Amino acid sequence: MSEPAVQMQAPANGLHLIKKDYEGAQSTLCKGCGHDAITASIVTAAYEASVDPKRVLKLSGIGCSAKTTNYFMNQSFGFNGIHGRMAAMATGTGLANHTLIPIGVSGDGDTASIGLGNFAHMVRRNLRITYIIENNGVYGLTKGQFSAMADRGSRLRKGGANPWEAMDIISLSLLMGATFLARSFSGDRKQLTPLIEAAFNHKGTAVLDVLSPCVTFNDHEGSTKSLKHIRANRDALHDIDFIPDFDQVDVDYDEGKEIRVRMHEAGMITLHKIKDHDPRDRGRAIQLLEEARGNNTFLTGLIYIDENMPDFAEVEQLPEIPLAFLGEEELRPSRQDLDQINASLML
Amino acid sequence: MSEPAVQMQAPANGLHLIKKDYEGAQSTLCKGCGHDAITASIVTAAYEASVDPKRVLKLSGIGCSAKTTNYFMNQSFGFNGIHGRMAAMATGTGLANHTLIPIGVSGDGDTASIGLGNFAHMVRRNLRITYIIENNGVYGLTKGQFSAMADRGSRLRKGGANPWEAMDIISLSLLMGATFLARSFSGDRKQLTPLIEAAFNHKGTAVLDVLSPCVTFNDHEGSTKSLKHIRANRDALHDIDFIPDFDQVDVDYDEGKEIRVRMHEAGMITLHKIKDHDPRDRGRAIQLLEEARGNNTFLTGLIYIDENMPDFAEVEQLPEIPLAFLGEEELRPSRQDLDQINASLML
Amino acid sequence: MSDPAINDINICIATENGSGSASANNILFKSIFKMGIPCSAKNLFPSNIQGLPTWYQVRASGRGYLGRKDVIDVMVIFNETTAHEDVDKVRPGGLVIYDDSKPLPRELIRDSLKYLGVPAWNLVKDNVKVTQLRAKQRNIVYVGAIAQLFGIPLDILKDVLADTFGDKPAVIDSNYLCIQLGYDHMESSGATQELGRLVAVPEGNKDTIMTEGNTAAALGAIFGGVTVVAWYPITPSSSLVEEIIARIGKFRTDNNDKHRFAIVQAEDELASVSMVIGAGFCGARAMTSTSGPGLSLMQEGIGLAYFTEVPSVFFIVQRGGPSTGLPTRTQQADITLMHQGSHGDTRHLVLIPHDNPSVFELSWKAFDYAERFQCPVFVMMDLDLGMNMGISAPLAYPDQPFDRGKVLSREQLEAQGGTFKRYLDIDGDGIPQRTIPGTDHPAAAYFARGSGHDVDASYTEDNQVYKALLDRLRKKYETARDFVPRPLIANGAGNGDGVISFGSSYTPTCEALDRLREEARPLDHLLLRALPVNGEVQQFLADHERIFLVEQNRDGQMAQILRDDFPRYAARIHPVLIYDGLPVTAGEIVNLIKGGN
Amino acid sequence: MSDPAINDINICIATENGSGSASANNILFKSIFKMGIPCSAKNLFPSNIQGLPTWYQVRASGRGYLGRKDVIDVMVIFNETTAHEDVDKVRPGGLVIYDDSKPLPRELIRDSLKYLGVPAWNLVKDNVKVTQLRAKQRNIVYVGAIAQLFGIPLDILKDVLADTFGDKPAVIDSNYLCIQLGYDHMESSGATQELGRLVAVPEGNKDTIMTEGNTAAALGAIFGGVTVVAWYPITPSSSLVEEIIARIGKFRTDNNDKHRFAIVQAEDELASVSMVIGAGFCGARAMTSTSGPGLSLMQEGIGLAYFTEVPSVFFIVQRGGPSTGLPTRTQQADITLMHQGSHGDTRHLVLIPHDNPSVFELSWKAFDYAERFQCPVFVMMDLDLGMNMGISAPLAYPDQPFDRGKVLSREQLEAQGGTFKRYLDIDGDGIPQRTIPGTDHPAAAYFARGSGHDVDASYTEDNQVYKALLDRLRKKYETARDFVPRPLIANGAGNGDGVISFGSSYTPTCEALDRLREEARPLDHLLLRALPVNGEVQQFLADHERIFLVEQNRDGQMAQILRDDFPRYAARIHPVLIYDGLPVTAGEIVNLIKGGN
Ligand SMILES: Cc1ncc(C[n+]2csc(CCOP(=O)(O)OP(=O)(O)O)c2C)c(N)n1
Ligand SMILES: Cc1ncc(C[n+]2csc(CCOP(=O)(O)OP(=O)(O)O)c2C)c(N)n1
Ligand code: SF4
Ligand code: SF4
Ligand SMILES: [Mg+2]
Ligand SMILES: [Mg+2]
Repeated sequence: MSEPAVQMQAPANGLHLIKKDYEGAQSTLCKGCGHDAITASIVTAAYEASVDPKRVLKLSGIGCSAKTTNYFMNQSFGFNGIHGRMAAMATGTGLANHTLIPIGVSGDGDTASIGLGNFAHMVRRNLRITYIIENNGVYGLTKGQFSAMADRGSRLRKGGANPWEAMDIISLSLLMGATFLARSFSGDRKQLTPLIEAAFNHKGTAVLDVLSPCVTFNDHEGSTKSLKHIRANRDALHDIDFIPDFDQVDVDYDEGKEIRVRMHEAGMITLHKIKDHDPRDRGRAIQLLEEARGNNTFLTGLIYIDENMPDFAEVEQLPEIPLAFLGEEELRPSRQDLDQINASLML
Repeated sequence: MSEPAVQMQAPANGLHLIKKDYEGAQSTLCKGCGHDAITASIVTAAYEASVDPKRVLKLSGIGCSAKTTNYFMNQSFGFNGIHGRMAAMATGTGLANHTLIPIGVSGDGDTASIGLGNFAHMVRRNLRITYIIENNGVYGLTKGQFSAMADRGSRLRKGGANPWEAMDIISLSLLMGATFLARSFSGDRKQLTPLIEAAFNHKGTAVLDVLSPCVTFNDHEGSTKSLKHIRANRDALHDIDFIPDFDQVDVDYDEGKEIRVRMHEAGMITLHKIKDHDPRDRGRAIQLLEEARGNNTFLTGLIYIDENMPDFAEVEQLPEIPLAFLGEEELRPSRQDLDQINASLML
Repeated sequence: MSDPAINDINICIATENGSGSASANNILFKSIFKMGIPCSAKNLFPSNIQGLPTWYQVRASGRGYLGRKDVIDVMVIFNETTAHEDVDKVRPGGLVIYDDSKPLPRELIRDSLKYLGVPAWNLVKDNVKVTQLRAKQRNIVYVGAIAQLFGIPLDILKDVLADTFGDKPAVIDSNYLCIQLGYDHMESSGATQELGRLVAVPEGNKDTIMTEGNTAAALGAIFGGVTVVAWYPITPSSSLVEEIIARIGKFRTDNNDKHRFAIVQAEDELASVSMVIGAGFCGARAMTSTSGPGLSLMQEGIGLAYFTEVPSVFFIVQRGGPSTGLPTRTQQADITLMHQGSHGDTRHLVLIPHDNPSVFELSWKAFDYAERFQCPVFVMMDLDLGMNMGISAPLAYPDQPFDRGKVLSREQLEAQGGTFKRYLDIDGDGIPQRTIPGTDHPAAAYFARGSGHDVDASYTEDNQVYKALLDRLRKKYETARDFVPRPLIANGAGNGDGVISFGSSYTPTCEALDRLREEARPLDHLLLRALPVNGEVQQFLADHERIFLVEQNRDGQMAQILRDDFPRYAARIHPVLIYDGLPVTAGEIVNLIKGGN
Repeated sequence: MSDPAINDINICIATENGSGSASANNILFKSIFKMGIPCSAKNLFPSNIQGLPTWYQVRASGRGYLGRKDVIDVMVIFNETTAHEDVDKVRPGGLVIYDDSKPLPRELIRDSLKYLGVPAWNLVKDNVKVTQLRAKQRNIVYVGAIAQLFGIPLDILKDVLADTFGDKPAVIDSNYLCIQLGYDHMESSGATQELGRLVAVPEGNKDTIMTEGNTAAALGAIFGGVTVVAWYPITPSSSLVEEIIARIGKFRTDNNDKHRFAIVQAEDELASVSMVIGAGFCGARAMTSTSGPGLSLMQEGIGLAYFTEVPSVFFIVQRGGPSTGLPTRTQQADITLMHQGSHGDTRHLVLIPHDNPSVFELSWKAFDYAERFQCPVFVMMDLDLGMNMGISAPLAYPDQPFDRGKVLSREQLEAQGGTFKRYLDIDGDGIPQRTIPGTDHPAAAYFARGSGHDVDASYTEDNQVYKALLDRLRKKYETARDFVPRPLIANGAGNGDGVISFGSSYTPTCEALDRLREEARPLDHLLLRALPVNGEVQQFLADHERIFLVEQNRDGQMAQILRDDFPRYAARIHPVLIYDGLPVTAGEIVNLIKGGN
């Protein structure tokens, strides 16, 4: 549009939507909850990447984290299902309509405890989804028990230390064949937002393990998922930019300092190296994760990406028109077909 | 015993039991099923390691593989439960009585499909158990559908190729913190038997992924779990011996050629190197598994071991006498205790 | 037609599974079918792949009785392990056919039975060159023997072989050879029997199809427009989806090799129900298929589908419970778990077919009901119905177009002024309007949740809104009473006693009632075809002093539902319970009704 | 005692959760308790952690009525968001207490109500130094105001503070300061009310304890000898296990720091039920605790425990269903799923406590029943019973030693000649003998399985053996009828109508019946304490023309069970259904009984 924007009006994105159009209901989470910061990043990412809210499908299980989907993109369909089954439910939605943009938000308990099996199998199938784990190391909604992603030795506000090693959902997803793996921190919107934008544009499963402090039950001294501890133990791979529009991308870049990955749907992600790691290198990703495990640090950034693997819809050979929109003509065989079948069942 | 054994009598082990004492019911599996070969190795291992059948607890889920537990050690208790939940059930048995020797036998479907979540969490807890996966890449009992451990591109007898990458249960278990990881082949009793003997003597979760061809549904050309294919693509780390009795261990050994690991309960495992790998080296184990994945080979042998990690019973601070055998005196608080409680609930 | 010596015989073949007997049994069955004689087959197979006892009962019944017959007239004892009990199952005066390549063990001989040997093993040894084929081919020899004894023409057998192995002439030849060996042996040995003969019925079985319920259900789903199938294998439901897999591609593959369907083998039943819900929410016609253990695992998901009102279809092929129970035996013991499945107050629609045409019909209709009522719909089957061969009229082409229910398109949303409240009972029938993700209208979106919600789908903990929601859901169920398939009242409402049957009990119940009528005890008969039941059932209860309710479970699960629905008539309902896992026989029903006299 | 102006008041405090109101509410409640007045508290909290509306109702009742009261006499509106609806809930003539630091919005004023302001916010601002504490302390001010208005002595409040914060004198002081601020403000403002007064009852509440049902259950489990607890957190059952965790160590820790118990937070409910089964099979007293969604997930496991006969205890604290429903509201809508849970024919034992002493009693007994009958045993609770403070007589020490049932030791095995058949009905009561893994006897071992099995526990598909097994399991259930807790018949069997109540409905039902009696409508009352029910229930049904069955669910789940059990009396049963998620009030019951008149 060439007419000058009216002063005072909020800036619109490629779809002529303003940021407010990406907001949702008022959050009912605790003040300061990391999950709300993630919500803000999702809103910004969707706005900046010009995601069409009418094509978005918000999915979640149960938990404080699961409520997140209610707090962004009011204009989008949402389904807040049952504990641990969002991954499987998403798989069904992806079959019915693979042209939607599913955004799944889960908790560490929802994904790594009760939902582990279904999550792992969703990843194996490379279902197209942006799957965000709001990782606070505890079950927030049921008042602070350890989840499977609590770190060994981490302490509960009241009560003992966790004897079990934290499950590393990124390593696990890598093993399951995930094609987009990132770790970030709710408080680091600069890093998180472009990662979410990229995930929206990834054709396959994008797993984002986002550390998200539970200020009510797991933000105390002795917790390894406290704001303070996370800040102190983050280890970023790179600074990240997402450029939604290719035309804006300037052509020459410094290979030594930058890595660019063109996303399947649209846009490009630019990684300004801090550590030397090409996220397309699976072996090195494994090594870095293993190192971080040894050092008890949180490796953040885009850890792994594979833009070539066919996604679930492709493997299932789904047609252009979503299955959900096919009608009787496309689906019910003819009377002659049934006659033939009947004949074949006679002797 | 110093008296000479009577001629013709079967040789007895340390518990004065003969091999027959370790046998079970007549198998009803298909003739030639890999699972029956594994049964034979279990019988030999238990006999050779002088395992007391009265202390053995046989556990399984559902599948052809699950039936295996019925085919060895008739004198032992057994529980053939439901599909995919053996790991969790075993966890309960380990709490009630941690002095038993649990032998779990599962299938690739039972463990990696429906049972994945519970299996992974059992491994995390380092429950003491010998957990054998009879891995044939299919659901035998329901007539040959792919399991999550079928290899990508493997073909069904009738029907298409598997589009998903096989789940590597050993890598997954390693990630979950498993402390004894081995892969073997039903047809290689020389390798499998000592591994099982060692597993019996391991204080923690011992996962054995045993390739076990399904001769009825997955032994054809095009299957990567056929007898022929497995034989051709095995890649052994070492030759293995298990020595149940320390006194028999000769003291000097060649470090360059052998690795010895003393098992927690009894005995010692000796690895005669083929590849250069110390199974106590986690990093190298990861690397070797990743290589095998790249080469589509089956890495066999003792892949990883950690004899120092406390097992579940230890973490739970269980007393010497199993919980199951505690009586009213040990368990019911006194009348005075209740009086005190009542008083504390008054004002 | 009712000459007892003609076309009234029940032959049981005792063999081992995985031994090639299935193919021989099938040929025998098809041949009798091809003679035009009404017939049925009951396959009693083990939960195992190879080497365990299997029984196959072929019943020929000129009168058209197709339930399992109470008595066995002829027993083929080709399995040494069970031969002892097998001979004991034969009715006095019956016939035992055995392989006399070895002498018959003395202890198998009963005075009341007649024995005829056929040296099947020797015959194949001498005549079949390929050694590996011999064990398999031995089975086919008895088919020849029976054919000769009971009068199945050789050319019919030949036709059936051609039909079965059309593209493999070598197989046809070798099978036919073995049939002839058995046939000729019987003929030359001069053996006879007095049990009766099979006599071809001209035009018999014309326009009659022969199939299994799981196949009929698979076809029903395809014609019902299913697009998403999420499943996890389990006996006896696996073959239902496997038939869909085998058949759907033909109708739904585009030129560019795209599929107008998706079938996913899920990792477990928790996943399959969740996938169905996700797909149903997004507007696809979605289904799963399972048996008892899977149904148990799906309970939480079923509650979610109920409370969020997502169309979803569940084919439940029941087997012997509880727990793993008897996976290869039949039962109707998951009724409560279907009808009232999941925690909290729920009531679900259950469609209950009783033969292959009704399986087909109720299967395609299930998708219409699911969308019309926006809820889980169960198609209640069982192993007997699902996995045994049955003969019937052809499947009837759907007589109604797809009913998508109250789905609002963009245009309809626009037409109603762009307002939409997902959970508002707009028509007073308890059924709200629905939109589908991807609908390009700003008012289309809503946020579904399994927690308490108001008419806008927003979260609420308000006690009155919550109660109103529960009441509306109940109203929807009440609305369904008059929409689900009505019962079939086989006999008019007299003043004597009545019988209610459903599902696979229907066929043997009909036979039982014929027998009782012959004994001057006429009973009225109502076939229940769905839950919830409607006024016609109530009327039937009102019209009869005593109602025998035939169920294949121990606890009278259907009786519990009916007694609660109609407390006034609760005491009139007398459950007739048969639950040993075998297909019901008319004799069992007769005895229990008489016992309850 | 029955002077309406004395000790008969219902105060509702409307605040936000996570705002510190819980502590203030608690102090108010305890103070009334300490005055010796019978009282109860109902906490209506949201399914959320912080910032949403919460209501706390304290009822003082000289007559000892401890159910939720129908009308609210006093409302403290400390939550602006809900103030509007809150004032509407107050009965005509009632009192509204508000924070008049800001002027009261006009639209909150009703002619029928009296308003008293207390400038709580200003008071704490001026007097509490630590800024972060102010929001919290504001709540405590209303306690002081109420104390002054209704006559709670300051020294009692002081005692309660000391009791509550014993080890933190600073907290006591700051709280007391705020109480005094409220108290003094009311006093100096000369405010009065005519609703009535609280008057201390000498020796009142003597020997009375104050606790929550989940705590009583936790204690019951500990005294019942539980050793293995496998659980997965879920509201409203979490606090049950958390109380075990908090309390068990004291009694069960050895000198060398070993635990004579194990509590595992499982990864999901599929795991927790499986762990319980594994532990129960191995001889431990094992339990889990969950609510609706978890119960749904446990269905398959429950069937396994039933069919393999493994002792296992399930504490089910019910909440609003279906699906996620209302996690913080109360209901009794999982009855069918407990009683007939899992696929196949099952019938389970359900124990139904109705107050804290019976929760304690039935909780320890549950372990005895589980071992005696070798089966899953459900302790049916609900949020109202489990999470609300209740007062009662003290918990009574178990009057019976552990009943391990028919467990055979090595010696007993030897004594019976070394023979043992796991599933043989040796005593004709349907209950077989059992051995425990690790028993050092060659005959001890058996192989349990969820599939069909014979008396030796060996696999079988034999139809008769299978039927016999199902019949024996049913016999066991029939045996249990006369062993489970008998009903409590509160009033003798007259000839009028009767009422049956159970669980948390009992208390309000008693009050309702008192009221109806005062209206010259006496009704007999039976308290159901377990399923299966026995002859006494049948007799009660026989003795009354019409029986009102009070249930907290929509579909009359208990009615369905009783109607099926006693079809003769089915039509006599009139379900009185209250299911809006709030604790039942006497008035609701009265109205429904009158409506059904
Ligand atoms: C089947 C089932 N079991 C248990 C629960 C109770 N529950 C609700 S949320 C939750 C855990 C949530 O933890 P997490 O996923 O980490 O989310 P958070 O609240 O920490 O964001 C649990 C156990 C449930 N709703 N459903
Ligand atoms: C809940 C449930 N779902 C499905 C089944 C059916 N079922 C029995 S065994 C089996 C798969 C077994 O495969 P695997 O574990 O690989 O064992 P195998 O037979 O190959 O040895 C399935 C799906 C079941 N018994 N229970
Ligand atoms: S409890 Fe924790 S996770 Fe839940 S809303 Fe509060 S801070 Fe967030
Ligand atoms: S079907 Fe396969 S796995 Fe099962 S018994 Fe036969 S060969 Fe073994
Ligand atoms: Mg969490
Ligand atoms: Mg397998």
